[in-house]
Amino acid sequence: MHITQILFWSLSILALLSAILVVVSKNPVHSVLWLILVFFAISGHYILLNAQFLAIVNLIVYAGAIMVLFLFVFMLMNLNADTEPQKNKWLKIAGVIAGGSLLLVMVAALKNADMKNQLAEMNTGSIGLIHNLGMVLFTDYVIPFEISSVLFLSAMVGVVVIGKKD
Amino acid sequence: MPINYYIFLSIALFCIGVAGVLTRRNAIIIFMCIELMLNAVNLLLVAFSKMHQHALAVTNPNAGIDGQLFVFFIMVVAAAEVSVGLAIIVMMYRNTHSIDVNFLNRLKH
Amino acid sequence: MNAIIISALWGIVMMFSGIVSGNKSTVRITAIVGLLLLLVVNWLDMTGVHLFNVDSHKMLFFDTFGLLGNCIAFASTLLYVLLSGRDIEKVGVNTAEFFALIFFVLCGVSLVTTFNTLLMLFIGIEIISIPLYILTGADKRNLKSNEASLKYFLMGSFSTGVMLLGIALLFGASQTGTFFIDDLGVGKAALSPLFISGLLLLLVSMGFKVSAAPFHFWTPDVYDGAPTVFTSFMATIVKAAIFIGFIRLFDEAFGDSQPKWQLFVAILTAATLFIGNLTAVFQQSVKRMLAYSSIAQAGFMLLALLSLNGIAREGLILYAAAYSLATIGIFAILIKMKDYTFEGFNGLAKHHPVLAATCTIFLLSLAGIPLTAGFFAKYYMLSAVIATGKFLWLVIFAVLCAAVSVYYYFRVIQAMYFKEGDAQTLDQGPLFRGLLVFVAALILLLGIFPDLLISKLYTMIYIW
Amino acid sequence: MIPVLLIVIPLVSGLIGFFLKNEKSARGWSLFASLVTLVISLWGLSLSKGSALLHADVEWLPRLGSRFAVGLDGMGQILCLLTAISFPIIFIATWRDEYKKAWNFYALMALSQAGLMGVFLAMDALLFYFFWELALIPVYFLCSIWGGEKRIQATFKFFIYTFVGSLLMLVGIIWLYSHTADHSFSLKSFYELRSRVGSQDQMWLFWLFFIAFGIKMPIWPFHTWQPDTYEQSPNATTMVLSGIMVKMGLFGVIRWLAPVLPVGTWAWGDTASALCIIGMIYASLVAIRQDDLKRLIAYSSIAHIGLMCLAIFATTAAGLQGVMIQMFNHGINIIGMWIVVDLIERQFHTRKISELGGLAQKAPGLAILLVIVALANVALPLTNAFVGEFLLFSGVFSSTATTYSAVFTAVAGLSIILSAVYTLNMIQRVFFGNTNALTEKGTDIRLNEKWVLAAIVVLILVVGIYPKPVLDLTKETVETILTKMNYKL
Amino acid sequence: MSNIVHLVWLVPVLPLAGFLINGLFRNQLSKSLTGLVGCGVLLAAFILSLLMFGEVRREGFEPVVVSLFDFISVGKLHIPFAFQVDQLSILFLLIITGVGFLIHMYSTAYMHEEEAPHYARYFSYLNLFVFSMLLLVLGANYVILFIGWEGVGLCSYLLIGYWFKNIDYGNAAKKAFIMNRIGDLGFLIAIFWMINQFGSVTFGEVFTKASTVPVAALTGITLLLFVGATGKSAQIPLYTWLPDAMAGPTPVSALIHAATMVTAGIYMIARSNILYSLAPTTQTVVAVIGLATALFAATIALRQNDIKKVLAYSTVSQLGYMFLGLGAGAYTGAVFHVMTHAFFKALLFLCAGSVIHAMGGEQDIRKMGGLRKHMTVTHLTFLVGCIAIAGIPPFSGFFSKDEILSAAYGASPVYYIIGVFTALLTAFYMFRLYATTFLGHFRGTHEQEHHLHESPSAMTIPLIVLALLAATAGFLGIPAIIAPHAHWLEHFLEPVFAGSANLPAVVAKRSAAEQGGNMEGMLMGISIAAALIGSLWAGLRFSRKPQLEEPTGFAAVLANKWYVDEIYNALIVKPLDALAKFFSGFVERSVIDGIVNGVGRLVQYGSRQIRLLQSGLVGGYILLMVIGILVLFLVELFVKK
Repeated sequence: MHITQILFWSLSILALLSAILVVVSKNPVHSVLWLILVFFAISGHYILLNAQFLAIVNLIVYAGAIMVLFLFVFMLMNLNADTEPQKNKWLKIAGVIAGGSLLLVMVAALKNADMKNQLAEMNTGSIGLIHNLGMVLFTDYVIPFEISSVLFLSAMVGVVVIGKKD
Repeated sequence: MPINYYIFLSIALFCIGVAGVLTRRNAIIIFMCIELMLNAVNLLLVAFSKMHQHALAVTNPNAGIDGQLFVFFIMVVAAAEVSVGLAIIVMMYRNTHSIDVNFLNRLKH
Repeated sequence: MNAIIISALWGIVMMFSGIVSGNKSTVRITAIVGLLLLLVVNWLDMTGVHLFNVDSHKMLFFDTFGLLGNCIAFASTLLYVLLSGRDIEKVGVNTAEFFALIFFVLCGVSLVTTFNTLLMLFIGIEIISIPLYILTGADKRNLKSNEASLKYFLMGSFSTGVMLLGIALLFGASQTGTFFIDDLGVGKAALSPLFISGLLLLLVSMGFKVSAAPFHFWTPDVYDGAPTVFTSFMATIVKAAIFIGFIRLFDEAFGDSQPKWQLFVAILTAATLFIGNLTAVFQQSVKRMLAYSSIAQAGFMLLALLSLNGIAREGLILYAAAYSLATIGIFAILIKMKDYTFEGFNGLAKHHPVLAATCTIFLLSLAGIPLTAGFFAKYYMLSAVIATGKFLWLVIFAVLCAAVSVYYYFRVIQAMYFKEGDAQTLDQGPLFRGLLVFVAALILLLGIFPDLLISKLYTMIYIW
Repeated sequence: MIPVLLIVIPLVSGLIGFFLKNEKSARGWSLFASLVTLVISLWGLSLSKGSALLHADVEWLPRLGSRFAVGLDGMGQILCLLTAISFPIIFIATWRDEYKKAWNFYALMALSQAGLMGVFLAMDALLFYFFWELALIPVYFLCSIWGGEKRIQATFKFFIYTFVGSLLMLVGIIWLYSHTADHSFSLKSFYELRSRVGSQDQMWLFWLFFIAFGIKMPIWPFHTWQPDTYEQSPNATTMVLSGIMVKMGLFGVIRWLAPVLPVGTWAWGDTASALCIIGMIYASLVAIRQDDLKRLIAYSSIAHIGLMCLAIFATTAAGLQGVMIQMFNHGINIIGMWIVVDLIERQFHTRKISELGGLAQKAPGLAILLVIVALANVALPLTNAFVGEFLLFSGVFSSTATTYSAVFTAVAGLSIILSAVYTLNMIQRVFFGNTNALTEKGTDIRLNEKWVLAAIVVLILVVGIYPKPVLDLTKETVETILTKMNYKL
Repeated sequence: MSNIVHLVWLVPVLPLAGFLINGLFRNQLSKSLTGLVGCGVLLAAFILSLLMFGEVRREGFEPVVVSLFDFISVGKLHIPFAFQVDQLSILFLLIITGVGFLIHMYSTAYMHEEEAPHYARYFSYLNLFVFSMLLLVLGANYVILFIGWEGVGLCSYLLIGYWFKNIDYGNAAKKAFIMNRIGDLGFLIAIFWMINQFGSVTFGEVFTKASTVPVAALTGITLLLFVGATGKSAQIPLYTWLPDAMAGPTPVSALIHAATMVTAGIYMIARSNILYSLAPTTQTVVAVIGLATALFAATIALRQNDIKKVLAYSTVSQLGYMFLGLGAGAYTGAVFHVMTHAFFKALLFLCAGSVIHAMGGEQDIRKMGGLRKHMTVTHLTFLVGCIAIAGIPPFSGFFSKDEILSAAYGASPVYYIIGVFTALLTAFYMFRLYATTFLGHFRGTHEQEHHLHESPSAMTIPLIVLALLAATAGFLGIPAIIAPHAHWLEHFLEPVFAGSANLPAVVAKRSAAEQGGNMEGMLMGISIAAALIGSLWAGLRFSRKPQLEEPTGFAAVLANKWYVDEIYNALIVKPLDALAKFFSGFVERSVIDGIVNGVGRLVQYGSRQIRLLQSGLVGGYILLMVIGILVLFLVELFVKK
């Protein structure tokens, strides 16, 4: 068993477990932390796939910025475990069943994809490197790049409109 | 690594996210679960990009790079969404002192 | 390209217009000017005059279908601002920002109507959605508004997730690892289960945006909870634009594999028509009834998606125009009503004959009675499906649903004309009434000579 | 030229009428306009069949292959004449009825006239559908605004009912259109369809159309909207509805169904005929039990329409000829009946037969005129209806389209007896016997009413004694329709 | 002089003019003027007919068809509005206009109490009736005949209901009209069948083509025609309206329900004699029905106490005789009996009228008696009438009835025996009537007796004229056995019935009858005997002790007309009414309309249920969305496309 495989499996299991814990843990702060763990696992996968840039960005943006934002909000509202009233359990069960069966169905739909031979090349290849990404981003992808500024702008305006007292 | 593994892994993550959305009532947790779903997708995209690169490396060195760039844009959008989303949740919290999605239930039928 | 850039820029202009002058009407005037400008530049685009020559690397593709969609979107926005501009000011203090957001939405609209890769579609839809979350919650003190925006946001981002998964799967399926919609389904790609799964997920998420059952649940609550002015905006311009994107996507990307997905669209259509019309019957508030009716109308527009042919494309443009005109008109009147329930309309004809008459025309158009644009809109949808030679059951079902729709549309007419009562309205100026009459006349004109709009389309669309 | 005028004059006069804001002038204006229309249609009659003035064909929707094509053939002539005659009669007869916001009332009446004219004149399927709806909308408003206390529900039921029908018809029209050789809605290309559309398709297409027309006529069991609507709507509108509007259904079958889908018509002929006959007997029996004059006449009308529809499916010259003339006669007669009802209601404020009686002593003039109209209603010889029903029945009897022609004739014939029963009952209980407290202070009718009724009576007798001109008018149409109907795949 | 025949259209037009004048100016005209117009037009018509008769009676006269205009012409079918003048129609013309004139004249006096407008209404109706009756007999094709046919029905409706304030009269009128309608339906269908068979309804064409069509069709057509006849001429099963029709003024009963209208059926069948002779089955049916009616009505007449009712039933019975004659092929005899019957029955009714007039509206014979002292003319003329109808030679009734009976014997002895028995009954009840009314002593109230008087001359003159006719008309048809070739009528009508007379079957039958020629004397004797027995027995018995007590047992059954009306009520009217009630009450409201409204309610109910999906909970919404996705995927996985 090759080292990368070991890493792959361990990371996958880590990701899944902590993802489940995100969902089940009573205390919201805990689930934030579990989520961060998920992000780390995923970043690990990125590194395995030799997509260093994304791995870093993932950590900075998600684990760093976004999750901190979440935590701030929690602090702001100082919510603790028992603030969330329990959803009636039938709906809970229904949710779990729905999610599970969704998984089942999609797996069923995708299992017979003839991709046995298709490999995701591990820890080689250069496309994940910031240099290539930058080249493409600022040539072919310049339009979406610029346009997404509009997105941010609108988000900003929106947050201002909503957030500011009047 | 066979691509199927990644596919199933990310679908599994995605579905966990979905289950979370369905089972929790805390708006922020729900939102986090959605983020989880997005990350699952990101992982899948990266995996696919690598798969394409592997397949087409000979003809085009940059094959599959679009996938990773897409992930980049998803992160961008996610960030924007988070800011707006949290703003909305905070606004609601201001008015109701609750972030229970079922707390506000005036609009129905 | 013109439209995208100008709308983005003008959004910024609007932001600053608020700071430059506190006077709200100047803000509104600026917006109107901007919209006129948009219309002009978009028209220039159509006639081949590009103010900015930017190489979009095939990420955007400007065909007449999309640009015409823009035209309709901008024109109806203009009408919308003219009719309900003052009411936007009433919503909150940040008028300028609201207008700015509207312009950003228009930017997103012009992306969605002209995208050529899934990336652009995704960004466009997000640019449309995020401001809408805000506008829905614009009435900050109003809990209904809060609730609506929260629901809208959560479900919207959920559907975004679904959409992204779909895109990812499509990317995986594609042979060359691309997001360009016209290379997606080529070769073996179309056979892969990844492809069809991705397609389904895209169908779901787009269906969510156009509120197709069973992904419509956000619509009634959001339309009901949002400030009425913005409901009007969402229900008309945005919906129509996304529909154009919807058609574009399925036509370009999945046109060849139509037999694979036609059945699903048929199911969605039937469900949408059924739920939309049936649920609208029992509503007590006109606003909520209109929300459901917009679902029902979406069901009719889905018929165009079902049968992707020339008739469908023309029809969709006509439908978008007819539907937007009528709905904007009705909402403009609804905003002026003190009481949104059906009883609130009792005896409107006696006190405000003009409002009642125009409202009647709008309703008739929505119901698809001849002599109104709505008739030809529906006519096109039906004939598009019939031309495919399949799904006749769906056509019959659709007309039966249309008959049901008459039930709830005419409840308003009955209230206005046949019931006794004194309908309370806010004051409306002669200009407002004049505009209403103008819109009504427009609807009638399209209803008698749809060729004015269509024959142009015809020539254009078949070049494309 | 003339067809256009026939549509435009009522249309414009109606639109103007909305702004006349004064009862008297509105009434006068609409009467004047309707008289002008009458003159025009008479002019049309005077022209020879080939005349270019009788047709108009203008570019309308080139993209859809639909043109504004209108024309006066024999059937169009007779029905337009009926429409043109009826409206002045109605206006004069109801001259003294009071309406709030009368100008709107008269304007809407004029609009409905325009719609009816259009239906009878349209030579293009889409145009036909347009006018079909256009005729419906004004009537809907007329009934719902000026009708009786249960007007809203009754009229709404009527509207939805007919709307469903017309939507089905629309589907049918579009389907046929998409199968025309030249993608056109014109009557001509529709008539060429009968060879292009397979018998299987014709089978189901038939019902799309027949339900629409059957609801309009109405044919049993689609009839339940009718009595309620007649009962609830203002008398003037009831006259339009029953006198002219029901003819739209028959007209539709003759022009747009039977010749276009001959095979389907042939195949379903017996079923449809059975429905018609059930309807005749059923309606006649129900009519016997009615106490409200309006409902009684409504049901009798159902019976008569059933007979006409039956004769269409007989596909015989006599039968069709009979339908043509009978459409005209039935219109005239039933309007006469309504006028009488209107007079009674205006005097005694009731339509209950049980509350009336002995009017013959108080209003001999009215009694005599009513008796004549009623006799026409039971198709007594030398009244117009006799000619019609004679032809209808002989057509049905000699039909080769069905194997049961004799049975049909015999069973349908029973309605002749039943019609005598309820009509005589009505006459006797309303006009004969002794007066009661209510009718004690009755007076005879005024001059204008007397003259209107007299005019109707004269029409009845003239057509009844010398029907030749009317028959000749529709001869050609009948032959052409018949040849198309007898087409076999 | 042949142009006079071409003026035939004047004959109906005159009464029509009278109708219009009296009808339109009923409020302006004075009574005397009205009467003058009313009678004048008829007199003119009568004279005209006489002139034409003079033309027609000449040897070798060919029927003249005067076509006025094209009534209906569709495709191959042409129905001209045409009149036909031949021996048969001229004969009826004379009867109608002649008797009609007398009765009009009588009416001027009889209806004198009415005030002017109603008086005018009465005469206008009467004229209208004569007009339609003339159409009926003059029509050159079945459609014109039918027009008259329904026309007379209408007039009888109007005249029976003349006193419209009285609901019962109205009901009687309605009954008459509807029963006629039933018959008319048969007639109509027969016409359609003819159109189908012959492609024409003109007498000439139909009769010439008759022998070419299959017998079955002919039988059908003739039977249907006969159904029409049973309605109009009050035969079983449609006779019940006639007795009720006595509600109308007595002259009306005399004119319509005795002399003219009710004989329309006989005219029609005589007119289409060829068709009938070609359809032996139908002939049998006609004969049997006629005979049955004759006997049946006679039995009822035995126990009636209303003077007009007795006459009414005797009319029904006599009509039965005529149909028997037609059925036996004795068309001449039937027509002959129509004529004589027209005279004596009109006479009897008018006498009855004058009696009622004198008794101040009293019609029950038990309250009369001994009137002979008070009203001589009436008494004598009535007696003449009775003798005539009883069939006692040499009065007219004897000859016509005897001719029918001998023909009946030719057809089948059974007919003859029953016929004679009926003749006996006829004589019996007529003389019962006569005796109870005129003989014995008066049984009415005192002031009635004081009020008794002979009627004015305007009424007595017609009586006398008719009496003379009734007494002498018989000599137009003296049987061959008495004086060969003296049968003027047979000779006169020969051309009309030539067609059927020369049919092989008929010829054979006649020759057979010739064999039994010697029988004829005996038959005549028997019938005379029967008549004498009946009349004398009744006369002697009831002149001494009239039948005043309420009938019991079988007599009660007779008095109640065999309860036929009740049976009809129970079998037809009630069920129909119940059915109508069921339809209008239940089916219409609950079933059909119920379904229509049910759909509406279903939609509303569905709406109320479906909107519950909109729970307002985001979780629920997303759950449903996920389920939607699941469904799509499942379809993708499991539905094979």
